[in-house]
Amino acid sequence: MRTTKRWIAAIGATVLSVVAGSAGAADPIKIGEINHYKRMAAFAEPYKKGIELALDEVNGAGGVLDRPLEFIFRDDQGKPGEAVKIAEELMTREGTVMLTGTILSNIGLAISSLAAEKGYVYLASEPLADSLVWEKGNKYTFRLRASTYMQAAMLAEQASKTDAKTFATIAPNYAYGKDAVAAFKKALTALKPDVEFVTEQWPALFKIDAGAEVQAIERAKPDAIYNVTFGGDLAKFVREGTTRGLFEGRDVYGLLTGEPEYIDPLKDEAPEGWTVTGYPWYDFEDGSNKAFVDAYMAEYDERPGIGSLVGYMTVQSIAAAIERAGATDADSLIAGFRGLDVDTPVGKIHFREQDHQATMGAFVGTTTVKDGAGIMVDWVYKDGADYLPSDEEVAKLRPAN
Amino acid sequence: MGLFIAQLLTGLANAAALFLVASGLSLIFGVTRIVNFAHGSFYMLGAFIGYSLMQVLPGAIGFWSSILLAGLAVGAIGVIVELLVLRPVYRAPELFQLVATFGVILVIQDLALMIWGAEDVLGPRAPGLKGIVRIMGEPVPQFDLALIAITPFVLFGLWYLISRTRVGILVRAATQDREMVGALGVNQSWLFTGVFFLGAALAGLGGAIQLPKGGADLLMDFNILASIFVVVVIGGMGSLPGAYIAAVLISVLNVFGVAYIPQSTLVLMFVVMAVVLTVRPYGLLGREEVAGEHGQVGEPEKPIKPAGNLARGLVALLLVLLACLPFVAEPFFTILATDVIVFCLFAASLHFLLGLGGMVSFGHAAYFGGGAYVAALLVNYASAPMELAFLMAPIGAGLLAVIIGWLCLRLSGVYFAMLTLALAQLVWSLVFQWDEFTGGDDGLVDIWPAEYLSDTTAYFYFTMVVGIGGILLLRHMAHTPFGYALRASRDSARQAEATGIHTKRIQWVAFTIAGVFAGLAGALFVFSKGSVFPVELEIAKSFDGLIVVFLGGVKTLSGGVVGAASLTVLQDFITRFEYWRLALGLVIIAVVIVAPRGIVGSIRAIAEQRFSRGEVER
Amino acid sequence: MLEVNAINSHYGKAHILNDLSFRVEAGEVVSLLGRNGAGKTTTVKSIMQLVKPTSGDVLFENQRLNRMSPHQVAKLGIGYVPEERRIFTDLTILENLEVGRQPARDGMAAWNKERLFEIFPNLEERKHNRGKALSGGEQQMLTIARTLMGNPRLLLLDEPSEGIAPVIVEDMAKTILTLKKEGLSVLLSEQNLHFARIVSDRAVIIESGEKKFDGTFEELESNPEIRDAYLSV
Amino acid sequence: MSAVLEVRGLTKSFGGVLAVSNVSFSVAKAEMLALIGPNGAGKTTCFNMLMGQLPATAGDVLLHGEVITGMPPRKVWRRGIGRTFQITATYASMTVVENVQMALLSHHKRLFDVRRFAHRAYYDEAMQLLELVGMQTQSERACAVLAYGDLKRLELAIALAHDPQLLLMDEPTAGMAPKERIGLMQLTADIVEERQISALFTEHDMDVVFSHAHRVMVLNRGELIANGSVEDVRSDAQVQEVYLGGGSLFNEVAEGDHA
Repeated sequence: MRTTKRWIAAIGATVLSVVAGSAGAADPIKIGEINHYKRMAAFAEPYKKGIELALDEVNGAGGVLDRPLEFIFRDDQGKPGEAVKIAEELMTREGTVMLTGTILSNIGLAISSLAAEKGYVYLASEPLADSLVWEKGNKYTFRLRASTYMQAAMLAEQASKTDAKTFATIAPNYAYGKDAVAAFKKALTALKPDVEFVTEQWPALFKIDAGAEVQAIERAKPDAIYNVTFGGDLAKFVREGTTRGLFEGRDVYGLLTGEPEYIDPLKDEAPEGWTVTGYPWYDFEDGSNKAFVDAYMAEYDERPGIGSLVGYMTVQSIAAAIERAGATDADSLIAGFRGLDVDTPVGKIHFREQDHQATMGAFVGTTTVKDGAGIMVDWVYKDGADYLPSDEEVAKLRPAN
Repeated sequence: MGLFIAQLLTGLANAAALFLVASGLSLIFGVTRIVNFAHGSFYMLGAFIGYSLMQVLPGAIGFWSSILLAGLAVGAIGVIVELLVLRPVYRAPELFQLVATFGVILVIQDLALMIWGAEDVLGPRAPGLKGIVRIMGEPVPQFDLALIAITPFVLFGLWYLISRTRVGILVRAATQDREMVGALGVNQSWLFTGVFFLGAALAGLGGAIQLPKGGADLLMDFNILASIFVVVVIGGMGSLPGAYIAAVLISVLNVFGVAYIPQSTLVLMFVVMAVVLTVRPYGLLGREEVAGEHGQVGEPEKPIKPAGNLARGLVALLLVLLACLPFVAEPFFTILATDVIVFCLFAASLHFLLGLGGMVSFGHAAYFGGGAYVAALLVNYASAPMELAFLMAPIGAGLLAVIIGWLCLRLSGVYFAMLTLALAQLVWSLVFQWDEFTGGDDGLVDIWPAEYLSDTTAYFYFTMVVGIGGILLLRHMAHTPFGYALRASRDSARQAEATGIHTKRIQWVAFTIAGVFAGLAGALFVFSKGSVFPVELEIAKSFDGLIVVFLGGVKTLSGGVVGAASLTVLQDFITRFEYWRLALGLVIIAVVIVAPRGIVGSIRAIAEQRFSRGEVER
Repeated sequence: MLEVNAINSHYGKAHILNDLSFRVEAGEVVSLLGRNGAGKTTTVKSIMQLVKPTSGDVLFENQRLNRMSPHQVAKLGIGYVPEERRIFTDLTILENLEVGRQPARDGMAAWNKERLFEIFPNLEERKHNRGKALSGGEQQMLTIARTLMGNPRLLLLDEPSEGIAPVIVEDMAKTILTLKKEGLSVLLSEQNLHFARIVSDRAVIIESGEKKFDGTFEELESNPEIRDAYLSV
Repeated sequence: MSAVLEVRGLTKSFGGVLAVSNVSFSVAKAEMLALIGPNGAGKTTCFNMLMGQLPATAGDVLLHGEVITGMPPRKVWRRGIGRTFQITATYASMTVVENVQMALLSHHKRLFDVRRFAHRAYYDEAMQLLELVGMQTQSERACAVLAYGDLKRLELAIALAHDPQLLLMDEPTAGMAPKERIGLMQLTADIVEERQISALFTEHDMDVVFSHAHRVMVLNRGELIANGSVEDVRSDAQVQEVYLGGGSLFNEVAEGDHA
């Protein structure tokens, strides 16, 4: 049988080819960073640049624990199974002390589960799934970014202030979309019990049939619309909706719609008057936000995305946690993260002990078009700490460790 | 009433791009018999090129000529692909070319990323057609009406070309017997190239013409793939009017689906396809496939014999060496080896179906993922112990295969393949969207093995025993009466039926066995990763399986395993580079061209030439 | 007109033709005889370049055909009528003929549908029917007519009488004789000795890919050893 | 002599066109019956209906008095009919002997066996059958590389594997050299005689038909136009007109040839 023979030979060849790749100079502290650099390049690239910017600053200031901080970037092809394999490789072969990364929630969840099983510390930087720190939360996993629930609750708060009674929702038909709608409904109903959801639209992710969706929403004649679509789906929805007059005289709430990654491609067709979460990088006048944007633009000569900010804050959080832990073993790192306060461009954030969620907030504002591009005006930064459920609720949601 | 008409018009407008792209795929398949996986990439290129052209060409004239030029440009790219990649492998076994087209997908993905960058682009709106028309009070975009008007002209033009012109007659003749067309003095290579040009151009046109309704992004190649396959199959492979009817049917039903059962998106299309194929197995306007009528069945497999003592000894020795791996290599290699074995078992189960059974399943991931999900669901909901969940996974996958096999086996050839794809997609979309039960895209996590297997090395040995045991069992089966009956049913169903062999039952059982072993691989997978997600049921996963089986050599016993091991190891290595998709795509294309019989098949051919003896594979 | 010079052909690993040489002169009808598996079809396909000879030359009007593709061979004026008929069953008779159409050649009256229908009146009656509706004999006629549309100077007929009713075989013989009168050269691969003798001037007998006899039928008659060894009745 | 096979009013229409029209005949024990007629007359369609490969539009087929119409081919086979095909059908990826072993495995109902190796099963029996048709020296060759005539002989061996009562042979000698034709038909005749089984065959070579058939039937445009002894059929005016032809071109040569 030739099968097995070849197979061994192939393995052997890789062994040889990769054995020659260890040993370093100043003994850096290595962090494993896993992301979908190809599959979601538009989001992962600004994120990576944010990380590199922060790394330069951290290492320029002498590193952490007097050692340089180093990130090892790996592409998981957007496959959770692959991400798990890479995570193992990073931890066992590359000598990384912890893991971070991912945009897609499902991969974040896969790594989180691995982290708990193997005792690796994982900082989920960008994935939004609520379950990451609640239903599926575990001792080893922390999350930086404001979750779906938090951002939806911010929009629900805005929506409750109007006299709109009937709502339509449109969200991609998968876990994130459903979470986002459920969170919005829950938060809004709590604030304003007499609202009615007259239709829920669930286009398939990245396969939206925008004309039909717009017709279906129009048919329900809602006072307001809650949008969770993003990317190409958002573009098509906005264009069809605008053409067919769907948004005329209606309040629209858009989750993540104001983030540069999503709104920039729309150019002058960006929706106007929507209440959205996003990142108004163009509008900071001073302070730490402005400093970050300036530094980023000086370094890369392009605008930062929300991913850039998250990447930057990821490094800040990790550096702070290691410094606070004083060591790089898992237990010390967990102690370092729990209750950690970090100074970031958006202000001080706090890694909660009860659910390992950071209190990074979000910018909420109104969209408009200026100079051929969609921007947010009248925005405010809402602190994430104000939009998290009570401790008792969290305790109920989160399994005991 | 007004709304009803408006919805109908929306459906008709949506059908336009779908029809253009699908008709190109249908045309290419009809003449060249190539299942062009890269067709979605042509569509994507059409959108990007159209977008770039519209940036420089002003006004209405510029807009429309950009669409036409995008079509021509993509047609030219199609010609390049045909000349460089496909022409060298036309003589390879049937369906082998799809591996090459898969390589093309990867290459185009990275090239598009290099040229147009990562950010989505929004297509410009059609000059002069930005507004709406009120039809019975309902707003209908002008551009929708333009699309509705244009499509029938394209359809008529294509129909005229195919049924009334000499070129069309030649194309249809070549669809049936291209060698004969060549022997009658027609340069069939150029006919193929021409058809590829036309097919790719239609895809490019489809990509460009939808720009005013959307834009261009790097995911649109895979996103349209399932839909156009569905359209082509529902319409009947090779039938242009069929593709039009199917595109309209799918699009219109989708519009009403959105309006009345909003949760149905994704699933609806596959349900329609399953229903149509159950009633009309060859699509609405397709005609029955007659096996071997295209004069390119490829040379038959070599007779097989069980391994001799020497070979068995070698295998045993290698297994011992493999068992030493945890002692000599870094822990990561144990993990990689576990992955390799799991994928090899998956590939071996597909090869059992595809190689021995001659049944090309485009949806084999359904059983791999199905098995993984059965185990994960049991652990998640019933807190089943790992042993029980592990046992139930192959059984569950087998049951799924029993059902899908029963539905699909009424068809054969490419229609069989397409129906397996559709039903696998149906399973995928159910898992993806029924998140209350399956966790949807967020998957099921924390599915870890029992305490005594939680160590990486322990799990590696477990995988070795179960995985390699499974592979050897499948291999053993090839040499038993059942394996022979399966090959007999593949080689000549006529003779088999006339000598008392219930071929469909044999194939059904084989389909189930393949499902069981894929499910077993899925079970090994889920406990090694601790989680399972719908991606394990996706088209891409099924394609991975097909690629390795063809790459390894479909007409050799060990092809599946060798292909799987090579690709897994290669991928692990190559994905460390930035433009790994480009590199991997080029490697795949190179292997396809250099080794058209697959890795094992080509090595064997070389060995045979050197030693020039032995009709028997050991 | 046609010169086959010491060609060797392989089919897969099997060595089918072994240093085979023979000629067909202008205006001549030559029968290639031999039992099944002797290499007749491979010879025809090797001339047509559907099978590539591994060595040796095939010359047509002093042009080397080796390395040409089949469509180039056809363009030079060799018409191929395959053994399994291989008509396009989904196309009508008229469309089948259209596939075969090639420009006229110098010095020969070009074939067109009207002329062909004179020779094959059955086909005209059913010209709008699809190929699959035809009987075996009609299909065979259509294959020949389709090839004639290419205005060949040399016709390669591979076992035209195979599986055809005797009454149709008679028609076929008449047709070939008519074509001969038109100035066509014909190479006929046959098993039906009766048929071959009526239509052809000369016989080439092959066995295991080697030539065993080349001469007139009278010579063959006077050489009973050869006849009995390779063809015997 | 009781009929082995009885066919009553067998009819097949394809979309309204009658391919086989009200055909009735019977096959006696140990009889060699030829079915001749022009291509497209319905011979193969007839065979396909007898064996169950095609459903009949009307009519019945009885084997030993039992109605077998509507049964799938594999069941017809189990009841004792073996067939060979006009276009040969063998298992190209197997060796010659394995082709016969396959039929034997089916006969002994061991198809779903996954315990033992197949290449040893019923080997001797298979070799005996190959010897019977003169193929024993080629037993280990891959079927794909066989010459056409050898494939025909192999098909015969396969068809004999389950000791059939009736052999259906669709153009058994097509593609064979004259000498081989005679040999194969003589072999068939011997088997028919020795095993006391029946054979129904179609054939275009009139030499073969006239020298081996006990009885001849002529099918034309789906209808049976003659059924009788070789001499009767040969001299039948209608048969001459639609099938055998006037022989104006051939006869003199053919006669001379036989002389």
